[in-house]
Amino acid sequence: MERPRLIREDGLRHDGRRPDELRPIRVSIGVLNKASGSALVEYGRTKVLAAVHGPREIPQRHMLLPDRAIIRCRYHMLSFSTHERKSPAPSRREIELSKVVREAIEPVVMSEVFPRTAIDVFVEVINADGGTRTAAVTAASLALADAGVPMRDLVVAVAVGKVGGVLVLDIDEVEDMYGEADMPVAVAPSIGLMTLLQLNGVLTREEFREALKLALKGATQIYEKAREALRDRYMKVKVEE
Amino acid sequence: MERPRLIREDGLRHDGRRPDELRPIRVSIGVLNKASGSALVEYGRTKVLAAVHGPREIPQRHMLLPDRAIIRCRYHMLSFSTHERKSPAPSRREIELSKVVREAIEPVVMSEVFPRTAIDVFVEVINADGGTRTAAVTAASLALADAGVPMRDLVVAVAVGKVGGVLVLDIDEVEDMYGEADMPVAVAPSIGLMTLLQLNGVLTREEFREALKLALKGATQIYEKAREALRDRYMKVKVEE
Amino acid sequence: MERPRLIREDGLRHDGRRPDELRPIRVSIGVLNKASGSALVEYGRTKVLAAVHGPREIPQRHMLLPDRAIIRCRYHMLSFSTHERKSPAPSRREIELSKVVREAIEPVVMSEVFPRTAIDVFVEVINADGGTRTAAVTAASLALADAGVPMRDLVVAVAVGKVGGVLVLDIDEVEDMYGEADMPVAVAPSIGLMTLLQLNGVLTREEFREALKLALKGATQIYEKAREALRDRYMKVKVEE
Amino acid sequence: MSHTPSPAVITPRLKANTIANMLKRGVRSSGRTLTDYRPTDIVVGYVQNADGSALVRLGNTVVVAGVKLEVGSPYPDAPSEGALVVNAEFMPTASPTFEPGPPDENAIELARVIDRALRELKVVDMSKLAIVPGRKVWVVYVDIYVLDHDGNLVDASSIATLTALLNTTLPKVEVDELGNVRVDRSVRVSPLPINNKVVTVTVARTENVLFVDPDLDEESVVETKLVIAVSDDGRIAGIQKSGSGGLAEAEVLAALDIALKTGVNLIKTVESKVSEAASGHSTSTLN
Amino acid sequence: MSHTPSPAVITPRLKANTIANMLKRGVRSSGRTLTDYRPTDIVVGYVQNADGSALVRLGNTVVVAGVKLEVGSPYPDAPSEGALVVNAEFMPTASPTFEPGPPDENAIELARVIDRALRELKVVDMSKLAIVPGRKVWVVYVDIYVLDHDGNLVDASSIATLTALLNTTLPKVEVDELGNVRVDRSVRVSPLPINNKVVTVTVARTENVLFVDPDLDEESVVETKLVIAVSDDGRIAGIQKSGSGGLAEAEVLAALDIALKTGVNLIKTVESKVSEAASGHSTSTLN
Amino acid sequence: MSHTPSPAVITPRLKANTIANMLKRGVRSSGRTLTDYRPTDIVVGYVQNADGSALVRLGNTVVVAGVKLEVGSPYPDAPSEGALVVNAEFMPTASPTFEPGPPDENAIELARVIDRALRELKVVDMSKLAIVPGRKVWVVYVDIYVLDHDGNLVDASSIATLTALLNTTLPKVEVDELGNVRVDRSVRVSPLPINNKVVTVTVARTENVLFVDPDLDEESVVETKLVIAVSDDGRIAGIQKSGSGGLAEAEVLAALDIALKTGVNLIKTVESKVSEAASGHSTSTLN
Repeated sequence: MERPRLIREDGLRHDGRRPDELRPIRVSIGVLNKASGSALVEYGRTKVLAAVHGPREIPQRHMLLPDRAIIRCRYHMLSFSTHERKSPAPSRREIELSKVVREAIEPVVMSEVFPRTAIDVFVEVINADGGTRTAAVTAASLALADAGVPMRDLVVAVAVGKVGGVLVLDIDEVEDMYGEADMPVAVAPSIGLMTLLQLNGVLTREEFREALKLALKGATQIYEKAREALRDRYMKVKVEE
Repeated sequence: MERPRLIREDGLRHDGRRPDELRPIRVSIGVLNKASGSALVEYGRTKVLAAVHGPREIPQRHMLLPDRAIIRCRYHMLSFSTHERKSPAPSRREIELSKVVREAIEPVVMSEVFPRTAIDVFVEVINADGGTRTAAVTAASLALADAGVPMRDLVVAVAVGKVGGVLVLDIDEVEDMYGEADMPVAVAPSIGLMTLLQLNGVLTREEFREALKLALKGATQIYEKAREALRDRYMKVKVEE
Repeated sequence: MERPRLIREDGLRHDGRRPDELRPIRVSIGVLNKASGSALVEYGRTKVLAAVHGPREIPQRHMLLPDRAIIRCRYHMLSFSTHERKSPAPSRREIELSKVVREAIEPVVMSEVFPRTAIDVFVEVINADGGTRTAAVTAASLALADAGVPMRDLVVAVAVGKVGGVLVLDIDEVEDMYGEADMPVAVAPSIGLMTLLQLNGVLTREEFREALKLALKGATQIYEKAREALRDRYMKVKVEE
Repeated sequence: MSHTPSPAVITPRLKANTIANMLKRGVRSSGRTLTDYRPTDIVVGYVQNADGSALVRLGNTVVVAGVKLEVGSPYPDAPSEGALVVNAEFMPTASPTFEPGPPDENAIELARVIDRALRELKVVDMSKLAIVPGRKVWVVYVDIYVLDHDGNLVDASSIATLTALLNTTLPKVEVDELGNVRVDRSVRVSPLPINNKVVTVTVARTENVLFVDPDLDEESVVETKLVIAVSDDGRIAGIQKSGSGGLAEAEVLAALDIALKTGVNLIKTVESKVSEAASGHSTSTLN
Repeated sequence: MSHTPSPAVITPRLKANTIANMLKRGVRSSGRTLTDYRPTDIVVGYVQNADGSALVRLGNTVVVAGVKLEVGSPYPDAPSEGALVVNAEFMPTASPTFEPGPPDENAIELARVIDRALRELKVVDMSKLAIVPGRKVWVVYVDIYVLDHDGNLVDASSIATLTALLNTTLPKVEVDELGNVRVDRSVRVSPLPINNKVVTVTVARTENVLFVDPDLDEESVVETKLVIAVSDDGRIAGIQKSGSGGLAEAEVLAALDIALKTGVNLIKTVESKVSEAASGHSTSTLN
Repeated sequence: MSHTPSPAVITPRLKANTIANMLKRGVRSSGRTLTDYRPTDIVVGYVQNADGSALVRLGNTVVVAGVKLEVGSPYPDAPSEGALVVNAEFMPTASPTFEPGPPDENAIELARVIDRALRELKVVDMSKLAIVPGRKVWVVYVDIYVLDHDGNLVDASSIATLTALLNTTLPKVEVDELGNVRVDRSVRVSPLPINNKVVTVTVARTENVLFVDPDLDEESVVETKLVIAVSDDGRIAGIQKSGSGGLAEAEVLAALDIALKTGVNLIKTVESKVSEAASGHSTSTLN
């Protein structure tokens, strides 16, 4: 694949978005039957499913903590979710991202409510077009809410990139592959906490400040979408009852 | 290897057998010293050893059941048992056949007699010339009997194939490789139960009926051999005592 | 690499040593902070680190023994310690040598003093130039002493080789690769026990006798070095206190 | 080692007894008759990055299957034919009892049963999948993921697999003078060549009652299942008895009759969904 | 699966509380200020069989890094470039809590953070590592072993890695007419080509206090760390937030400022150690 | 990690004490003297699909060894030589204490001891195993399976290995113009070229008593064993001390003398069994 022109002459991006424009975001909550909670989150063509089991007891008792629940998390890609088929063995990238996603949701879970239990979060990337870890954080957070796990705030995430010298919001796979930097950020907006922050690429201090600002702006929009979806789900349930 | 002529002009098979004829069947019981029970079963050049340990306690207590013994079973091929050397790592085929063999013997074991124990069945394919899973079922069943595990019936097994358009009994490797269908069947004749049934290949409903009839006929002959071997073993022991 | 001349015309070895001459031996004790005991042992360019944790309780309680401590031992090579990069997966050689090193130190440890505990010995080969297993035994023994584990004697080890028809002491990698035989020996000199003895190569009975004599002579010299290092360490500690 | 499974704690014993008693009277808790199949909802082409895919809902069971075509080497004994690899994984999203990790014996058995049915019936025309005969061929990877488990995973998987294969298109390839192959997935040249069609139909046995398409609660009282692969022309393309029980000869023949009738209908459903999708009418998703 | 770690039992709770209370008052048990980095001791070329190596002591943390150059095949999309592989292992010698076995998520994260910083900043000039362009290239294996763990393993590892790379020399190669490559490690033809330099600086957060380079006792009270990769020209070459907490925006910016200042100095220390060693003055060892 | 093994519960302590006391008086429960070897029963060519094989019974210990010849690539440093790979597995059939799974340290040690003896004594003439020199050679896989464990697995395995190698024949090969090799196992062209012969003899030590060929009960009181590889011309072709004890110098020399005498005789037994089999007189089987 040849390097595409990432910023067009009219200042828009290769897919017609403005630099500070999100892809279409779709959120569905409670999509699975046998999980305690679940959510399907789509950022453009990126499609990520999260399911939560628990809080529950587990056979591996030595892992449990006396004063709070532990969170276990797996980030996993379906083999056909990527351009080249992904081998089924867990990659080092998946192992790292399982930790990164866990540490992004852990700060908002009120784990002290359920000591000696485990809350298991399984993230399945169904289709990958950039931003899978950020969609994963948003989906995981919604699946936890759907499971009734008490939380201090919702966490939502989005990546900012530097492509063709321009800082852009919610980069897709082409922008990630051919751009200069990728900075995923997760935020719990109401409590003002960043719970995921990575930078792959090189930025000056000033560029970083700008990028952070752009990420927080995008996150706020996703936060509204997520809360709306939760509200819809909650009201539907009320009506159905 | 070129495709051999599977059905000769005289209607006999490539090795001179009639369509409904078994290979020479040899059965030896109690061939190992340290196992609770063991049997060596040969269908022609196919040679399979089965050993039973137990009923016994095992360290993996979480597997055990309060109302009956569990059966654990491994079907395994020695590396030099096949034409091409078999890699030592368990193949998907071996994993499937471990389950298939276990589920073929499980219906006749009176596992309720030994709750909270495990009965372990190890099948080693020493030489493979077709029909290893059926010889394995027969050997496992005899090893269980030799171990004194109470059983509702013996299970014996044999495969029927469709080769050159003809249904034939107890197919060997050449017939399996170049034939159109392979249907292994395990039977507990006295209680009238089929405990293994697989079909690899395509048959019409009528062909299937015929194949099943042929399998049951072959199984009856093997059943007689097996019972005779047990009787011999038992009487020898009596005499030796 | 071409086969070098292992015994020069003047009767000395390729690196200038006499047949019965050790390489420079360096011993440092207590080099690590978080281990119960540690030692770094160098035989020429061969550099081996050993660390001991314990005696301690371990989660794998089923391994423990009611009347004494168990010893667990891993011999491991850093990937860049060898000429060709060593793959990180444990090799069959490392698995064998973990056992061989454990069985070389086990006879001198007074394991009955600490029943129901484990004493863990980790050997890391940092640079390999022949004699890593013998340096490992010496290092492990010193790390145990540094950890305060009561011992019947120190064990030290050295290899004798047959190169160019001559028996030589403390062979290095070139001599091992191009020589005719390699015989590592571990000795607890004060109690007169050989605790490791391997021969790779072919020797007559008489050659073997000679080789053994040479090994015991070399071991005695290493034993003195080791005891001296322990004395230094001990006295330094006294002074520091 | 294969071992006797622990009874899943999902269905309480009291409920299981009720289900078993109802089945003996020919009644199912869902209101289905013994030979009623659950409604199947099929989304053709669910995964954009797959070369073919399908999401299938069989009742509350959800399976996604995807096909990836990779350039590979042929087997020495079939130098001009493509290759087929079928894998299945039971995702931990599907059930609180599923652990993450490599496929267990149940997932492996499921994949191998579907693999054999595809292979024996020559569903994919392998002879048309050579790129450089003797050197480079298409390898057809079928990956099956169970996302939600409400029973009868094999049938749902086989339906998803057939749909995904019918949805698969071959990307454009260029072969340079050195024999190197370059794949351009953005251009699609033709559908995957298909000879025949197959699905499995599972018939379960509880005591002396046979019934089709068990749901998860029903599976808690099932000791034996027959998984029967059925071809579009009504032949038997594979059988797998599964579970720790046995069957009498008459039961096997009765199960076959149920399966043949049901299977041919299921294939028709798949075909109509695929042609709907081809003409642009597929819309549903996982929600 | 990643899971909430158990609190390490290394540091008793009472001591941890003391440490936390002191930090809140801007004081550290070691006497360091919040922005003081521990002394770093660097042995350049510690391992003779490596193509480049370094032993680094950061306080009582000890890390050895080594570089091995192997002949390999290039990636199809970069046929004239070398390749880089970074691995890290936490050795059981380093802590009673480390188990032998394949790298856990912490070791993998550490290796990947360093790998990305090297890659994004193009530290090694990959374009100069082709041997037979399109066929054979140098693969640069960086292996990092933590031997003693007294906190801040990432920074110690990144310092050891940079030093080892700067210490690396390319062996002589001969290519015969068939394209076979023979490596002669006894002859060294040139240093590994280096474009830029990078180290990481870790800033830890306890309640509302930020401090640099936590030791092991301090790590027992740390919930969140920012690992910041800093280039020799003072840019940010990577960030990784780690730990089960979060940070406010202002904290992130403050941490950056600490890191940029510290990182540039650390790189200068490495450079001077490497040139000392090149002129033959390095002597220290592990004892 | 290697760890101190738990004492096998197979032999009750009382019985073990009796055995130890008898041994101290030079008496063995089987009636053997300290230097008596158990009878060995050898079936040459036990496995039809192997290229060479043997079933060996040493007392009640049963081992089957098989040789498979596969076409492979030579090592770069020995381009015209074949390769040898020796594996051993302790099958769960052999003892209630053996678990299925990859070989443990005991099986690996056993395989490596036999491998080294074969290699150091150049038992197989590797220089005659090139098919296309520099490109294709025979790889000789020796696989050893312990089927029944009544002590002294190494010696039984070494006897089975030597017999299987002497029973091995090379299949016909055809090399086409492209250098591809086709093997026709139905035609046998020559025996595997053998230079020398070797078996191991195990001498065990209990307190101050040395005795040969321990059975399983005797092994329960053995702390140290010397496994001594003996060549057909009476030289020592390898030694491995095994077990958690030690030996004095004089004991080692005494053990050697026992082994050299016994080993040469064992090799003669193998040779006569192999020539019997070649002339068609071998009949026994596993029953």
